[in-house]
Amino acid sequence: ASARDQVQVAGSSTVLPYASIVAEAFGENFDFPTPVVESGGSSAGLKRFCEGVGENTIDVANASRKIKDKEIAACAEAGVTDIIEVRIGYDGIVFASQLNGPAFTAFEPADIFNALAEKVLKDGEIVANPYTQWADFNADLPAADIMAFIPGTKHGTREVFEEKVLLAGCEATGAMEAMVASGMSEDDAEGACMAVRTDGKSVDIDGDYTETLASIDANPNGIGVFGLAFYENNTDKLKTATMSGVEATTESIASGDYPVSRPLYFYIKKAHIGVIPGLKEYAEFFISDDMAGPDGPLAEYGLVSDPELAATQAAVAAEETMQ
Amino acid sequence: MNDMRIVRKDVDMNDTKISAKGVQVYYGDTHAIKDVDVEIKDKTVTAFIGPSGCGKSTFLRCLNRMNDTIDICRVEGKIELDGEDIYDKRVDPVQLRAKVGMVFQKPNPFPKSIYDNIAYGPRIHGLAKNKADLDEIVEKSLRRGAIWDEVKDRLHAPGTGLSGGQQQRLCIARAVATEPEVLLMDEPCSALDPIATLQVEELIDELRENFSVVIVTHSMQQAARVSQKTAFFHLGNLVEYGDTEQIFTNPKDERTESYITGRIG
Amino acid sequence: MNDMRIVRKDVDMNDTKISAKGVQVYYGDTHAIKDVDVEIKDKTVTAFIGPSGCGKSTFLRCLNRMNDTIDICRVEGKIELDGEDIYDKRVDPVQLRAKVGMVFQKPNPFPKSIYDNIAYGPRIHGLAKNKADLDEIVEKSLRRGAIWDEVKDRLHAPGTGLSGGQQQRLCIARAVATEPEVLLMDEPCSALDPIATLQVEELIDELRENFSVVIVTHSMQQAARVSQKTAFFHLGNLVEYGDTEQIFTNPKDERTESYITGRIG
Amino acid sequence: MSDFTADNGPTNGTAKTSLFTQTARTKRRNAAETRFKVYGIGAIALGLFFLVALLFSIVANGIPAFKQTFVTIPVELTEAKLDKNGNRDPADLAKVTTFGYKPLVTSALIVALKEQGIEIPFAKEKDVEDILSSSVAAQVRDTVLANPDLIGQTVDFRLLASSRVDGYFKGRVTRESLVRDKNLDAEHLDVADAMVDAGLMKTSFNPAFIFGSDASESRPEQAGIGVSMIGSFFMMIVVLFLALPIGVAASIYLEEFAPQNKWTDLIEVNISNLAAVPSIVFGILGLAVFIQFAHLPQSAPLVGGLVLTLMTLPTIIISTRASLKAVPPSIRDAALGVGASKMQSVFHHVLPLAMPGILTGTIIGLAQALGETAPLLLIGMVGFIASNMPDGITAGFLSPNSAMPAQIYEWAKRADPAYYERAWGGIIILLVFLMTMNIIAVILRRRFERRW
Amino acid sequence: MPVLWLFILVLALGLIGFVLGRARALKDAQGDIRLLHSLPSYYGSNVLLATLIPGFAVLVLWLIVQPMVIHGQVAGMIPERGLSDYGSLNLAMSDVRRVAEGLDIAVEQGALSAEQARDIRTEFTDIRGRLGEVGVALGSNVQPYVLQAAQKYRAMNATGHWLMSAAVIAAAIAGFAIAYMRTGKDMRARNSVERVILILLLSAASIAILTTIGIVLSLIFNTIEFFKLYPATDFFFGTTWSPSFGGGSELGILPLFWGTFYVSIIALIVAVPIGLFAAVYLSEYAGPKVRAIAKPLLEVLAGIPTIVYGLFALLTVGPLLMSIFGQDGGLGWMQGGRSVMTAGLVMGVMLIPFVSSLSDDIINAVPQAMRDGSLGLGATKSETVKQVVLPAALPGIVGAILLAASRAIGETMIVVLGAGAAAKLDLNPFEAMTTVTTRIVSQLTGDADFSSPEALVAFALGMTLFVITLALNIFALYIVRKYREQYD
Ligand SMILES: Nc1ncnc2c1ncn2[C@@H]1O[C@H](COP(=O)(O)OP(=O)(O)OP(=O)(O)O)[C@@H](O)[C@H]1O
Ligand SMILES: Nc1ncnc2c1ncn2[C@@H]1O[C@H](COP(=O)(O)OP(=O)(O)OP(=O)(O)O)[C@@H](O)[C@H]1O
Ligand SMILES: [Mg+2]
Ligand SMILES: [Mg+2]
Ligand SMILES: O=P([O-])([O-])[O-]
Repeated sequence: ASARDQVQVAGSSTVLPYASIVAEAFGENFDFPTPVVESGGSSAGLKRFCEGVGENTIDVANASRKIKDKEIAACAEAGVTDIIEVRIGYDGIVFASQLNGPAFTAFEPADIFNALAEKVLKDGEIVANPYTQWADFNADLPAADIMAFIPGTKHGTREVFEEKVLLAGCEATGAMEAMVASGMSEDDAEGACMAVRTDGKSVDIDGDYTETLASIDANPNGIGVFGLAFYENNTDKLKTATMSGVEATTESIASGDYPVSRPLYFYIKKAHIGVIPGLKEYAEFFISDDMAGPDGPLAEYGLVSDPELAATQAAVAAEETMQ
Repeated sequence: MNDMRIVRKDVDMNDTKISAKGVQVYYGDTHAIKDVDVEIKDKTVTAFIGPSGCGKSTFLRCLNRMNDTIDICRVEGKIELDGEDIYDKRVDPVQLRAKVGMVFQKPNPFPKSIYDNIAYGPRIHGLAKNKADLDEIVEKSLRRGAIWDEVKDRLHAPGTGLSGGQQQRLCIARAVATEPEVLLMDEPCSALDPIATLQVEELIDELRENFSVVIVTHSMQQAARVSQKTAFFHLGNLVEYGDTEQIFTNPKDERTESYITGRIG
Repeated sequence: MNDMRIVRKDVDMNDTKISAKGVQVYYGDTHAIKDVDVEIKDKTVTAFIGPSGCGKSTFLRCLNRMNDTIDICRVEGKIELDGEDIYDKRVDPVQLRAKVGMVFQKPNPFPKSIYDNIAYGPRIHGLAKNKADLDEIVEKSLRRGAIWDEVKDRLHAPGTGLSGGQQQRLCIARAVATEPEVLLMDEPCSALDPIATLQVEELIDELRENFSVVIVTHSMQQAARVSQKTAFFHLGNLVEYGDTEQIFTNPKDERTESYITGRIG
Repeated sequence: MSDFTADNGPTNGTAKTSLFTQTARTKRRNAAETRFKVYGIGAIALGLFFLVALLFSIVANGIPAFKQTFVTIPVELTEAKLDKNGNRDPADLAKVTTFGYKPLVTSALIVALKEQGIEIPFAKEKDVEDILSSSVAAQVRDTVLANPDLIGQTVDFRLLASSRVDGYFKGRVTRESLVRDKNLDAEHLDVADAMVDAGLMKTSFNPAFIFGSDASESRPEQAGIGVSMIGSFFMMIVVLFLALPIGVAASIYLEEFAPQNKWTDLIEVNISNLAAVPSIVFGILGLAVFIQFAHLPQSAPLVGGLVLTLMTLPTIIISTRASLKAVPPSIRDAALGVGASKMQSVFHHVLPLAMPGILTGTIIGLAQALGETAPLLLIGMVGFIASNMPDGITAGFLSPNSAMPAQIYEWAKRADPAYYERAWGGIIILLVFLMTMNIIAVILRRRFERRW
Repeated sequence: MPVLWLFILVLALGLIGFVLGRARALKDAQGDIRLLHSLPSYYGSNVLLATLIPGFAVLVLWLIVQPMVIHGQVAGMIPERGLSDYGSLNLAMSDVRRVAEGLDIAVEQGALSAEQARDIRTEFTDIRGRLGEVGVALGSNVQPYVLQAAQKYRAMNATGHWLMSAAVIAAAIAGFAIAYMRTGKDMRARNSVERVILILLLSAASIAILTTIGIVLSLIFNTIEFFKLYPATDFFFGTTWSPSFGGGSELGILPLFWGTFYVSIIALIVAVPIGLFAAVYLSEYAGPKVRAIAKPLLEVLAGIPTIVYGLFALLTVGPLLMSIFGQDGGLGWMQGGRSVMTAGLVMGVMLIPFVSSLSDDIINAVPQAMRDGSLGLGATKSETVKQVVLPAALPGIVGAILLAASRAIGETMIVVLGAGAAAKLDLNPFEAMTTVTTRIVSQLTGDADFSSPEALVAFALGMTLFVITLALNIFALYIVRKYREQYD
């Protein structure tokens, strides 16, 4: 087998757009070949990342979540010990609907919880979700049928959605309290809070945001959960609602005001640095101000720039590994 | 051996059953049947004789429009059954073939059980009221086909697992089971031993009482034994057509004579 | 009509070509051939006769192991060709079949041109040095099969577009083209007119000078005309085997007699 | 069909009926016949209707992808910016990145607009750069690096317009739809209109879509399917040259030579079962066997081809076996009877007769392989992969590449609606590719078709 | 490229063997082909094969073994320090290979002479720079021991190549000679050639088996892993499928199986009648022109990427069904555009050519005599088709349908886009459901921790599906055996 000379990246499809923009510019400006950026999901990417070291394994794994301890252990077992973690920024999650559809302009986590949870608190009792229209529980919302397209359980976005919206809504409506009061354990109550109704009002989307978009296109009352970057490319069709009164923008997310966002990462095998040509250069280029800075092409595309980018740059330059 | 006997029974040579006028058949460019006129009488056995490749099968297949299935085959002229043009647009070849049954030169049993082979025709024509009826038809037909004894214990074995002669008799029985008005038989006894041949000939004789039978045969003896009318084909032409007795004893055309006496083939 | 003549030439009844001992054939549970012993002489024509379904074809197919191709068929006993057991493990059935050629009961031309049908055998056996050679073999074989005149203008037309009798002769020509030492012919004249039959019989007679021929026939006359030895099968048994003359004039077994005189079928 | 019709009993043989008048039963049977035939025509019409509907929507959606809007302007390649040392040393030249070239092009655009007297309606003149694709800097840089002598001159460049501007000329983007779009403003469109009038901007056929390579998310206008087409091509070569012979050989063995026993049954069942294995599982297998065990390179068309071969084999084997089975035994007998070996009878007679079915299996199998994405996901052929044409045949098989369906799949997922149009355009090309492949097989198949 | 040359050389040797073998056989028979056991070309092929097989066998073996040997030898030159520098021997060796390759390219391009390449030292030359000039990028500066190892690597490689060439040629010539000497008029050349072909056929058939073994092996370990984490009874008999990130997922396979079954059945209900009727019409009724056009056109349906079908289901068929069966149509059976029905219908369209084209070929292969027999009895065409032709073609048709069913079971994209992602046990075909295959894909490509049951379940699903379809296929085989009708 002849030696591989391009950087091989795999993992999250959420990070893929950013990685591809970087890879393209990297290929244009460096003498190294353009890196190969595969998609296939954070989990699949990390799995291949942890397969071992050597040319027939990948160098970088993109992930839309932090690597898990069990995965680090699995990595170590296969000899992948020195891992450099790089946080590239944040991904905002917005609640969008048809531009000309009902006036969904402002949501609270409680609204989403009432609309989509399996069990809600109504008249002081925990009941199976009885609402069919948004106005049923919040007169400020349009009297439109509830129809939501939320990420399926394969997506990391779902986890964020459950924790930062449903759970928050559950607590805000007092449902959580009521559940605990009714004798549920804290954990069970949390689980129940995050359970989504299954009567067809909430549809899991296992594909990508394009699929969510198509679903909303076909359904005027639909609310979709999108990544910010996706929304920004489709402002001609979609409008977003504020969450807890904050509009989703790169600024509000970067500042932490907007509640629903998640960090994006990539992971590097330190062992491959110095062996795979261009690996370190690629990593440094990715988080350089030119690319990942607030005015760089990544931010322009929709990445919420990391306020602590400088620290990350220093860490990569020093090849600091996770402990 | 008693081949030379010429069976002769009283026949009332009734009306014309099938009349063909100016029939021409082409396979692509090959002119296989050349301007043939013939009248086939009802309640009569007509034999087609002639050297191999002279067009007997081709002409026979015209009579129930089996040639329709050969793409390159083109039929011209007029063929009437009971005075009705069978090539008329309004004629349904299916109904025609139900009336004019056929036994093919190469035995072609269906890849089904022996029973189903026979029951096939009666079923599609609705000849049996119930299972018992059908069983009866099957048995009767197999008996008429002189094969009952050999297959009665294996009615549900595949028809393709029979010997050559058995297949041939199966096909005869199959054709008889649908009770056609005219039965076209293309060398029905070619693979049969003398006894079986005799039985089939008896069947033909029996059929003649109600129906019209056309038989292609290479055996002059057989033609002489079973037929009342004989047509001699040669190179696509109908050379001579007449009473069997006359053809065999006093042929008008010298080609006929040569053939019968074994000089042309 | 000269059917009754029994051709008799001087034959030197040489060595045994094929000897079969205690042959049993089963189709699944059906016992089709029961303990048959027979010796087929070289340079001799042997006729197998017997009523339809008695096992003639089955036994014939044993002689060149064509029965190998039927899954449910099981052969027991010993068959030797020139003293070598043909069912021996070391025997290559291909080589055997090249030596022991076969004409099947149902004509089965390849779906190829007439020329290719004939040329196939010579090609795979390397009998022709070049194209001209091959052309010659094809012509000679077709002539021997008595079909040359009919097909010489359409050698490249498909063999499946021939009449029944033409197909049969094509298959004979095809078998002859490979020049086998033994030729097994299963009712080779069943679809042939008397003249063509005569020509094929002449061919058989000619072949006998160098080779051994086994022919299955339903025509007692034919058996009498062409063969020197006759075997009579009945219900899977070899009832009688002997010189043709003796079998036809003075059969030992009464079943033979009944068959020949047309009493059992 | 019921076996018996008791209602009107026997109709034949009793009363004479005219051929012209149909008996009740014949009428019924003929009605059934007509129905049957109509079902057949209906089935085909339905199939073709679906095909036409699909093709129509594909073509309607995809045609715009073949055109692209270009801007032609002179760009001054200022030495002070591009070669500070003035020594034309390639190493020094390469130090100026695309970020350095960008302002150069932007100012060239501003100059060109001013020359034509087109007003720039922005507070910051620089904002007009959004009219151009972000690929332009790289384009100019590549030209300069390839030919350093151009530095100091003013050169005409044909540059890509940005996807939104392009979309405006294709009707995808309107002034209203730009109101909330932060990528482009309605004023840009005014400038674009003026540029068209001035002859600076033109929408024309874009061969780069057919022959070019993928581009990143932010540059749909630059993306082409050419490189992944090459990837698919090399994969199909592998599939064709492995799956067809192996499939046919395996079928011949199983159908003609294998002893009929439990083992053969097991193999037979096994193969049918392989056809039901989800394609992504073949990807798992391919990753384990070809990349992790055999150390073949990742993302390589060779590996993709091998995986697709395994996936296609059952289809070819099943169809080949079915057509081998359908060849009448008398043909085999005839060949064996003249002393052909079993092998000869199969290769000379049975195989040619089974050819139509084999080719059908190949057509369907290859079509499936050509359109498959899932297994490629696991062996690294989906994502942002090929940015260069492979140089040479070995590289074609071994260097990282994607495949058409994977490319289309990726495009369809991307956020910018301009990619949606390209996805459909890609499907058109995929289908053209497929039909070219099919036509050859169909012509071959027709030569073998004959009823006997 | 020496390997290519070697390959060509062996091939050439084989071809010479063919000519000579053929000639020798002919000569032995004094030019009379008839004296030969087999056709002359078989003797030629025999020598050809006898040359190629040992030649290529040695070549392949050598190519596999040589890198291992060299790797072992060169690896010994990497000092302890190297392991800590690189983290693993594996990576150090990658660098060695890359440097060696760089030196090769440099020599090839004339940037270095062969001696220089052999002798240069890191102490005196900037290797990284020099190699960079010829276009070989290195990740870091070259360590002296790496350079030495690379030089050793090159040297061994060169020797290895020589030895290999010698061995391959020797093997080829030996095979050649033996086969050539054996060639004589009585040699059973055809038999030996055919034996080789038979072995080739057999090995082709065993690839299918190997694939199966490979699939089982690549699924089984993770499946076992899964069952260690998740109780098998819950998996097989659970009626809820709801994976969640925080753990506590319910992973019952039943709703998925129900979905798979339901979608496939609907797809087959669409595809089988349409496909069969189309096949019958094409082969029995249509003229040659119609057939020549319609058949390939229908086959295009099989080649349209499934994502297009998925979008078609989502954007066209779903809303269409909604307008009939949804609230708007007044029936109210349908909640959303995604449903078993949507996916099933669209998948059915995709499967039409699987049934139509394969069946058409098989029906066409039924001999005309069968049809004649039936038509001659006064059967209509349709009766002939239904009662004679189709039964005779049954095994092939069942094969085609099985293939379509397999495709339906394995299809992902259409289900993802058309049927939704809801795992439900419901009888209403207008409900969204999901299938095993789509769950395999989504659990495999999802965000769950890859060693969690949520991700590992993909393998268990794959394995279970494998076993169940196996059972179905055994059943199908049994049915075909039972009803097969052999013609002729
Ligand atoms: N493939 C088969 N499967 C089962 N039984 C068979 C098969 N072939 C022949 N038989 C049976 O074996 C017996 C002998 O058949 P065989 O074909 O040898 O008869 P035959 O003497 O050639 O008759 P014919 O003169 O009618 O051709 C018959 O009863 C026949 O039904
Ligand atoms: N399907 C066909 N295509 C082309 N030519 C054919 C076809 N069928 C028959 N022929 C030719 O037409 C002529 C008449 O054939 P036909 O089958 O009618 O002869 P036949 O009298 O039945 O002969 P046989 O006694 O040999 O069966 C022959 O020359 C034959 O070759
Ligand atoms: Mg005929
Ligand atoms: Mg027989
Ligand atoms: O592809 P994801 O892992 O980001 O969902």
